[in-house]
Amino acid sequence: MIEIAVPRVDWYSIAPVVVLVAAALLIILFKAIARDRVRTYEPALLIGVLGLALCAFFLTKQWSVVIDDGPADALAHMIALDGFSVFISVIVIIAAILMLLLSSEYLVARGIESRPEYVALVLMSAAGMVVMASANDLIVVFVALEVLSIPLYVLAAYDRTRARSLEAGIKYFVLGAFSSAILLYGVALIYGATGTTSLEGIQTFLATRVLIHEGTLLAGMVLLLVGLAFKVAAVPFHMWTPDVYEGSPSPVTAFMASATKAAGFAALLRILYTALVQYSHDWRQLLFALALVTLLGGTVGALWQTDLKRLLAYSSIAHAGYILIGVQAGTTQGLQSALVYLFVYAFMTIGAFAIVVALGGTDDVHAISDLRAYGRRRPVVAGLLAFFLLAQAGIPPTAGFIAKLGVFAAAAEAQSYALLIAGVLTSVIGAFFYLKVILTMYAAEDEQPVPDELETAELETGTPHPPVGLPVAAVLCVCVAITIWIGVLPTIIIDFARDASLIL
Amino acid sequence: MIAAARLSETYYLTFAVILFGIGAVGLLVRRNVLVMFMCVELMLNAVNVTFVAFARALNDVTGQAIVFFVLVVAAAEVAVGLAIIVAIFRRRRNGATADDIDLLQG
Amino acid sequence: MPTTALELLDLMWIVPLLPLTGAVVLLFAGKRIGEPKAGWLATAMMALAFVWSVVMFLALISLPGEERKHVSDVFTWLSAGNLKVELGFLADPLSITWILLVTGVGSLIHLYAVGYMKGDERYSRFFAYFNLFATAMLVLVLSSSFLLTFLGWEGVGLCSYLLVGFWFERPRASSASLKAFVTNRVGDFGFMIAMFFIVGAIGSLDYTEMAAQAGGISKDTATAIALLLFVGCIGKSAQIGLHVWLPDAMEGPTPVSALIHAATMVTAGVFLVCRANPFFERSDIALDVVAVVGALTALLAGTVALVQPDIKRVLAYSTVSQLGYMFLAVGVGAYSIAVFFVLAHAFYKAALFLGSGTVIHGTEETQDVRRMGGLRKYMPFTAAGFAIAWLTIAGLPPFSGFWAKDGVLAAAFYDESYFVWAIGLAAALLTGFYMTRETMLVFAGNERFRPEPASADSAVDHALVEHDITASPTVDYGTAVAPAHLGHDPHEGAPTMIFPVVVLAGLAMVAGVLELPFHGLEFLTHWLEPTFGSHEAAKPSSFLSGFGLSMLAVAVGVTGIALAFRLYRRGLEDPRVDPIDAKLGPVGRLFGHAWYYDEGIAAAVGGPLRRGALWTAEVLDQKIIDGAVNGVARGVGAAGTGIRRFQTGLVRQYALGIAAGMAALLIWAIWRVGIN
Amino acid sequence: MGDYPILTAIVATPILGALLVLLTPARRPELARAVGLMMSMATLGFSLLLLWKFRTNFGGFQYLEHNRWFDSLGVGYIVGVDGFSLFMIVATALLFPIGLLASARIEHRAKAYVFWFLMLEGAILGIFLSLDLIAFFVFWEAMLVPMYFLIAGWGSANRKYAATKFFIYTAAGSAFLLAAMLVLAFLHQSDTGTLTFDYRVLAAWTTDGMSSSTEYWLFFGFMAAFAIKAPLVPFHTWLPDVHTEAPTAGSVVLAGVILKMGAYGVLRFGFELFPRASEHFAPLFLTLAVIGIVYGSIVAAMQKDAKRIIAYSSVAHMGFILLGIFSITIFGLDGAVFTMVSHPLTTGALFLVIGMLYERRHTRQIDQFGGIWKSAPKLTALFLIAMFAGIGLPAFSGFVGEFLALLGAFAAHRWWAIVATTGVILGAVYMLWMFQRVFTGVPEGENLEIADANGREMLVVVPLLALSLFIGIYPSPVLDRVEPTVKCVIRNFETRTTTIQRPVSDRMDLSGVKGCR
Amino acid sequence: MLPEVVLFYLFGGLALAGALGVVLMRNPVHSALSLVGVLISIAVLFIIQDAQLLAAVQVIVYAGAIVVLFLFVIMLLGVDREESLDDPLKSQRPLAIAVGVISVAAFVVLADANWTSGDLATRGALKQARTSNVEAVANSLFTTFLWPFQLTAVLLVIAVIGGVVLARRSHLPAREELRELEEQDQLDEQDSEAGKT
Repeated sequence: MIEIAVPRVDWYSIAPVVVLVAAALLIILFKAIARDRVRTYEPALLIGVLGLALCAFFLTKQWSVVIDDGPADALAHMIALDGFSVFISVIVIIAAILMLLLSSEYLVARGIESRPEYVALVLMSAAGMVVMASANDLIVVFVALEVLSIPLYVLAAYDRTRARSLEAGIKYFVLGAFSSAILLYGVALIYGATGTTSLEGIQTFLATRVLIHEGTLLAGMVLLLVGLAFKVAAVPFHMWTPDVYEGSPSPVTAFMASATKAAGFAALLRILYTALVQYSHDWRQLLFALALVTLLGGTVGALWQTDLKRLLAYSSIAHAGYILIGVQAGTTQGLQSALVYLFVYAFMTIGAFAIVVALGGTDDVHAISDLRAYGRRRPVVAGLLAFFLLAQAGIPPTAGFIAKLGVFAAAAEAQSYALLIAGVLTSVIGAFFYLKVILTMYAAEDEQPVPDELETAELETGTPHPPVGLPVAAVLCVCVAITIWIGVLPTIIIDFARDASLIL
Repeated sequence: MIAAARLSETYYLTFAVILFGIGAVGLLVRRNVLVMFMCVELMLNAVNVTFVAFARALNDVTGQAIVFFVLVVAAAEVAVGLAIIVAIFRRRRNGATADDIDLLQG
Repeated sequence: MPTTALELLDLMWIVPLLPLTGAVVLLFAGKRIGEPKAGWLATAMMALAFVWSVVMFLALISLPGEERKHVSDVFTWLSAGNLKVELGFLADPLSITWILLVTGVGSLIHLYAVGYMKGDERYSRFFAYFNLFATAMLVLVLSSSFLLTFLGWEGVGLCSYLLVGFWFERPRASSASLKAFVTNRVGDFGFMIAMFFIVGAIGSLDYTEMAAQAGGISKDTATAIALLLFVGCIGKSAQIGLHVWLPDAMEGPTPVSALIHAATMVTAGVFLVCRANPFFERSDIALDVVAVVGALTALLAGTVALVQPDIKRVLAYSTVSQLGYMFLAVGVGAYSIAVFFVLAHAFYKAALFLGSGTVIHGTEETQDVRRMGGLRKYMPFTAAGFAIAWLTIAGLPPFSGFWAKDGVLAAAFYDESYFVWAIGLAAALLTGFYMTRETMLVFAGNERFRPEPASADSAVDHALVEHDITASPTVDYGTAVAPAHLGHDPHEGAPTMIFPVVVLAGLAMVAGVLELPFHGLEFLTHWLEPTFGSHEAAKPSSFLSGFGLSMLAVAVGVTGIALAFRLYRRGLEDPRVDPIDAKLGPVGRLFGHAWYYDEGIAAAVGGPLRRGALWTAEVLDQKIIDGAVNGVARGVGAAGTGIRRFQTGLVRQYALGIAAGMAALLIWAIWRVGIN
Repeated sequence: MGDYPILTAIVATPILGALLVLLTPARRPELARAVGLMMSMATLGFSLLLLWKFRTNFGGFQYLEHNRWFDSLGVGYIVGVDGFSLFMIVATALLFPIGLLASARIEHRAKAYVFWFLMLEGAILGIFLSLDLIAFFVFWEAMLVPMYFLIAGWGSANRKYAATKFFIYTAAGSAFLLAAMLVLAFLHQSDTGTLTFDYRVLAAWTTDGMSSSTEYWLFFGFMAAFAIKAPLVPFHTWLPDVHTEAPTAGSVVLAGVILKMGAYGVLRFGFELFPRASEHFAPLFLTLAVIGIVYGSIVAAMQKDAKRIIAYSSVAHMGFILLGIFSITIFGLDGAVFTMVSHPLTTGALFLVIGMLYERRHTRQIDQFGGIWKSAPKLTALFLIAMFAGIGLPAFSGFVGEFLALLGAFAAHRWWAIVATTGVILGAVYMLWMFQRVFTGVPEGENLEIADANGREMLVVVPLLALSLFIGIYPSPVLDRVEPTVKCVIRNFETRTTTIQRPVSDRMDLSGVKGCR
Repeated sequence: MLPEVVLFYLFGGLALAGALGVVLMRNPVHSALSLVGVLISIAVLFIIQDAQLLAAVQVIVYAGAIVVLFLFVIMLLGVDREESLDDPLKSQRPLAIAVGVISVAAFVVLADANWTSGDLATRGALKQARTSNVEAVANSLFTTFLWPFQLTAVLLVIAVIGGVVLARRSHLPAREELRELEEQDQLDEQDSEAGKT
């Protein structure tokens, strides 16, 4: 007889994932059994948010366990349970909740079908990200990558009546599959080079041996980097980003920009800082180059964008560059700063996309020129957009500044002076395109007056623009509050990240 | 019968590299989305060969186990990918190639 | 009662405060005070200041000779590092002499202006400026340190600016005021650097410290200080090189010309050299330079004055020339003679200016001497005053001008500075000539101010001077003679205008008694001894040689007068033809154009300098420097466009990007393996 | 000294005011204006209180407040005031109520205007008070935003370009500043083990802790920001563009205090942190300062727009300030700081008058004007006085500063000072020439109709000119408070650099100065 | 049984030829059929390397399910039109081939015939004395790889949901934008037809 010694299942460690998947399945089941007349979307949303909340609850439990007992692994070393995983998971969960809030009216307004499944897919993807955050084995990394990506392919293409959405889906899918094949090949090569896929195993192996033939390992490392760099949208693996961000439904884009980036960086950080820590000298060189071109590419590419979402996409590329500065440092400060950055960026970008949602518009096309004179026409929306853009530009006293300060500090500490200079300079260039949007809203009134009919129509109807719904308003409030709060009193988040940087 | 001398894994691995390369290049040059998917499958298969070869060389189960996961992933990917294509084709009978999907650019 | 005297001297600050009060009151409430009262108020303030100055004089003179130097500090003005500058006043014979001059002559000219400015729309403001000027001038001379002197120095410059440009509607006036101020600033440049040197050398700007320490500094430093101070004097006293502003400054109202540009402000340079004499005394070079510059100025300005057609410009160049004499005097070490010259000059030149003002007033703003003639008939008092002043300036004994000029020339001669002496003598000839020419043309000869019905008057209007800093300066020579326009007879000025002229002329006549070159009669020299120390001008070796020299000077002056008299006794037959033009030919043109100095500067400033500045502003600044800034931005922007071109929207290409990135990283890996 | 956190009150009051303004109803702009004026007046009150209670004969920081901010990065909230910052605070607090009064005619989105204006005030005050590098940088960078909105929202025709240029150009400078700050702090950390951005701690360490070449690099990192902000030629081209487009009050503040931030930065950080580098590169910056004086004047003379002339004149004046600073003498520093106090008054007044002309004629082209003196004598008088105060006429504040700055420069570097002194001539040229073209002559056309200054406008300008006159005649109140700090700086140079040769006339015993670090 | 080397070259060659076929066949149906060839050849290579279980799964899942799915979609959508030979993106092909060749060469150079350097049998030996290879692999799936194994279940659920959601027939009309595009396409078609005639 075959004896299968099933490993002890540590339920605490997998509870967040289980909750999310269960909630997703519950939604599917509910949809399947509910009669046609029954409203399914609102309950699905409710289940989804509750599931996420429950997941958050378990995460707090995990946090206290980790803080008290230190990091641990679980399920045959496949799961790493440490502050890092909880931190990233928190970002993911918050992003998912905010994203669902953003979606709530958006889907209805756009007439997007299969709304309960949408919620389920978001939950599944979030589950994948949580798994990613705690993945302690390259196989889990790969599978988690797929679990988080495949729902996103679907979500990107979710607005099936819109060609742009479908296009975003197919592009994301083709390139995603391509890159995950590359990543997988990297896993294979590293497996060949070290004989294991376990991150700890690799670390131990590399720490105890001196490899004479490093070729396979290095090639594997390169391919892993390519695959993950694709996910975090680093140049030159970024080209999907503008198209997909622009085409996808705005809440999905917000989710991709915040949570997916966090998950991608989670994997990157964990692999580099544990498994390949012996090779930090090498990957720091690679990341140096990647960070440099990412900063430049993202910033420069954004300069002449005419669509707001596309602009935010390029800015998200640039932000990946900043985070890469932190990663590149290869120090605790670097890790910590990257975490803070991810956290802060999630709120800044979701806030910005919340504005995109609030702007309305029929076809999800958001030409910047349409924002003309919004400073007067929709002062609150314009003001908030300006706020988020300035935060992304890293202007104090917003959280964006604290985030950038962290990664720059990491670069300074690690003596990556060239990156430091590149970072500060690109943030200046970056300010240009953020300011361009703001100028359009605030300073363009005289040159081309807003057509009178439009103006009078706005005035007559009283509610010239679709009113901003309560959920979106709530999201905006949260994002503004957090962005200012961290900007003024960053201690809490920095301490949180410091505890989280005790990686397994 | 010639003695079944065990072939060095280098052969298989080199083969896999070439297969991977063909798949990758195919994805780059073909315009039919379905064929592009097939090229991804070629790449995944190359990876599978790699894993199996390493598994034999290392006498380790991991390599073979991973192939299972790859197979599942491949299946899932194909299902979703094809669904997207179907959705697109529902809308657009003509212009079947990847080059026609270029609303988003710049 | 020395204590009382000192206590009184502590109240020196009242002297400048009086006109300052007038200025402030008039500035804020001038309109309400109204036309004649404003003038009277200002005049009264000046008169009071004069009275107080006399009190100061008496207080000072009551002290024994060696103690006639009193500093009274009001408060610390500037205290930085080692440097401490008090806002303090120094009473010594030099400053008291000067305040007597300023307040005395100033009062008279104020009085004159009460009539002269009648009906001007900015009547009260004129007097406000006038009083302000007096304040600044008094501060200048009373100050106890270079820095405070500089304050007054700049203050008089400011008032000069305001007063020259008083009729700012006239482009010529506003240009002239600009020119005056800027040119003066060039001089101030020297003054400031001199102060820096002084601080470096003696660590203080106080005159007291200077007196104590100047002897101990190196000769080179002393030379530098002295020469740089002299640069300031060149600017303020319109010496050659920076003299260009003074003739143009005649665009201001005539009382201004009399007070500022003849009697007081322009002599501030002489005052400064006197005040800073310890530095000058340390440096022979500096003194030589001063003497030579003074002499050359005297000569060259005299040549220019020969042919000017404008009544005030003749006087202006004459002033420049006379100032040259004063510097000649200090340059040969004859400080008290210089002071004496300043006093005498103040009297007669003020009289001349005020007289000319009355003439202008009486002929409805005619300033072209070619359009005057025979005016003595219509304005006898003015003519008399003017004539006395004329004879004084020409150096006829026993008028003060004679004693002053003779003193200067004698000092130069016995200082063995024969070169400057000769130049001075030549200038005396010129002085005699041009002053006679002017007097004759204005007051004697035929009447040329009435319209000639027959000739179609070449009604050449005065071309407007461009509103342009680089516009050609106001050179009048060669301009068409002004059209005659006076339908009625010219009239004599009001009593308030006659009175000062007559008084000043009288003073000019008798001022010689202040300093007679006879032993025991050199009152001024004795009086000023505490300031200039035992230093004395070289003395004639014998009475005979001194007398001979004097006679020579008188002879030269008389020759000039005679020449001019012959030429202009009858006035001009044709107003368009000035006989001296024919006599001098091209040299006359050279003189008339003031040696083309003004025009040369204008051409340089308007031409290459302006083009250079324009190039700097428009090409260097905007195209090159700002262009580089914007070029960087544009370069980044172009990169942005380039990146967008890569983003074709085609998946395959994006995949190629990924693959290429992968290949690049793999190549790095090969390099990495290769180096190990 | 006093347990009352007056410095925090100074920073917080305008920010609080800005938030209060947000709460006022948009339909009642006069309410927003009243709140704004009140809060800025309150700030002025606090700053005057500070001025009153400020201890003279003490070179160090007073009213220090030291609070933790985020320790993990070694960042604290440290504020303190010394002779350098004191008058910058007062000048800032003075200019803002005046600016608000001068903006009374702004109807367009007045509430937002007041909001941004107060935010700007808060940020600027923060800059002058912060003693923590990061806190300083936070304010330094945060200052850009309100200024940006003020230009972009209420500027003239080309405001988009100007606002963007202002933001990007100056931010580019501060980018290097941030980088250098971080590197400095982490070098300190690797040397001593503590991570801190407290500039006093770092200043005590730098000379011993790092090689001179490192110090040079970091110094240039700091100077990049300060040179652009100051601005030194050739980094000045943003200034005229911004001045031309900014609203009047914006220009007043910009020329008045924002430019001073650059000079202040050099004094506070450049000198204290990097004495060796400052001393070593002083000739370079002296040269740039002299170029600034001469070049700024020449270019100013050729401008056709009145505001651009004043803008370039600011370049020249900042040249004097930097000349004084880099002379590294007591005189020079005294003069530089004094000019920093005086320049806001005079240039502020000039910009206000130009703004009034612009409100009346809607142009600033010089050739559009002429003969204003006749139609608006009071306005002209204001300009005239401001102009002479600005070109350094003795008895006005400008002279004292310029004189001392030049004196210091002369003591240390004779030829630089001599060339710089030509600025005195050139200053007269461009200002008087402009005055001639704008105000003299016979008014024609619209210039005939120009209304004279009204009571409010007099109220706005006269205090500035009166103050300029006051401290011009009686500068001791300023110099007495500035000089102890100056002496501390000089002593710092003497103790920490081996090469410095103090000029004789400037040499004095500095051991008695109290409060020096 | 033939020696390994022969089998390797035979099926390896077949697989490569098939792969080239996938890439080069102009008709997607032909490509799909070539893919089947590749998959089966690889299954054989698996068998050679003692991965019998995988070989079976390969044939069943890949050849049996995935390729069939491909063919099904091709038939369903009728997209079996042949691709034109020239690439509108002129530089794409040369660059792609260059990148491909460089990458492949890079791998080979990097490995330098020393691909494997890891420890042996870190997670259980493949060849054990008593148990079969199948057993070992299966055992590891339920023990060591339990977590990823469970996750694949989630993955499959996702695939099902995604597939259903996307491929489901929509009740909504296409939006303007799509119609425009379609019209555009039709116009293009007409143009090209006109060009042909």
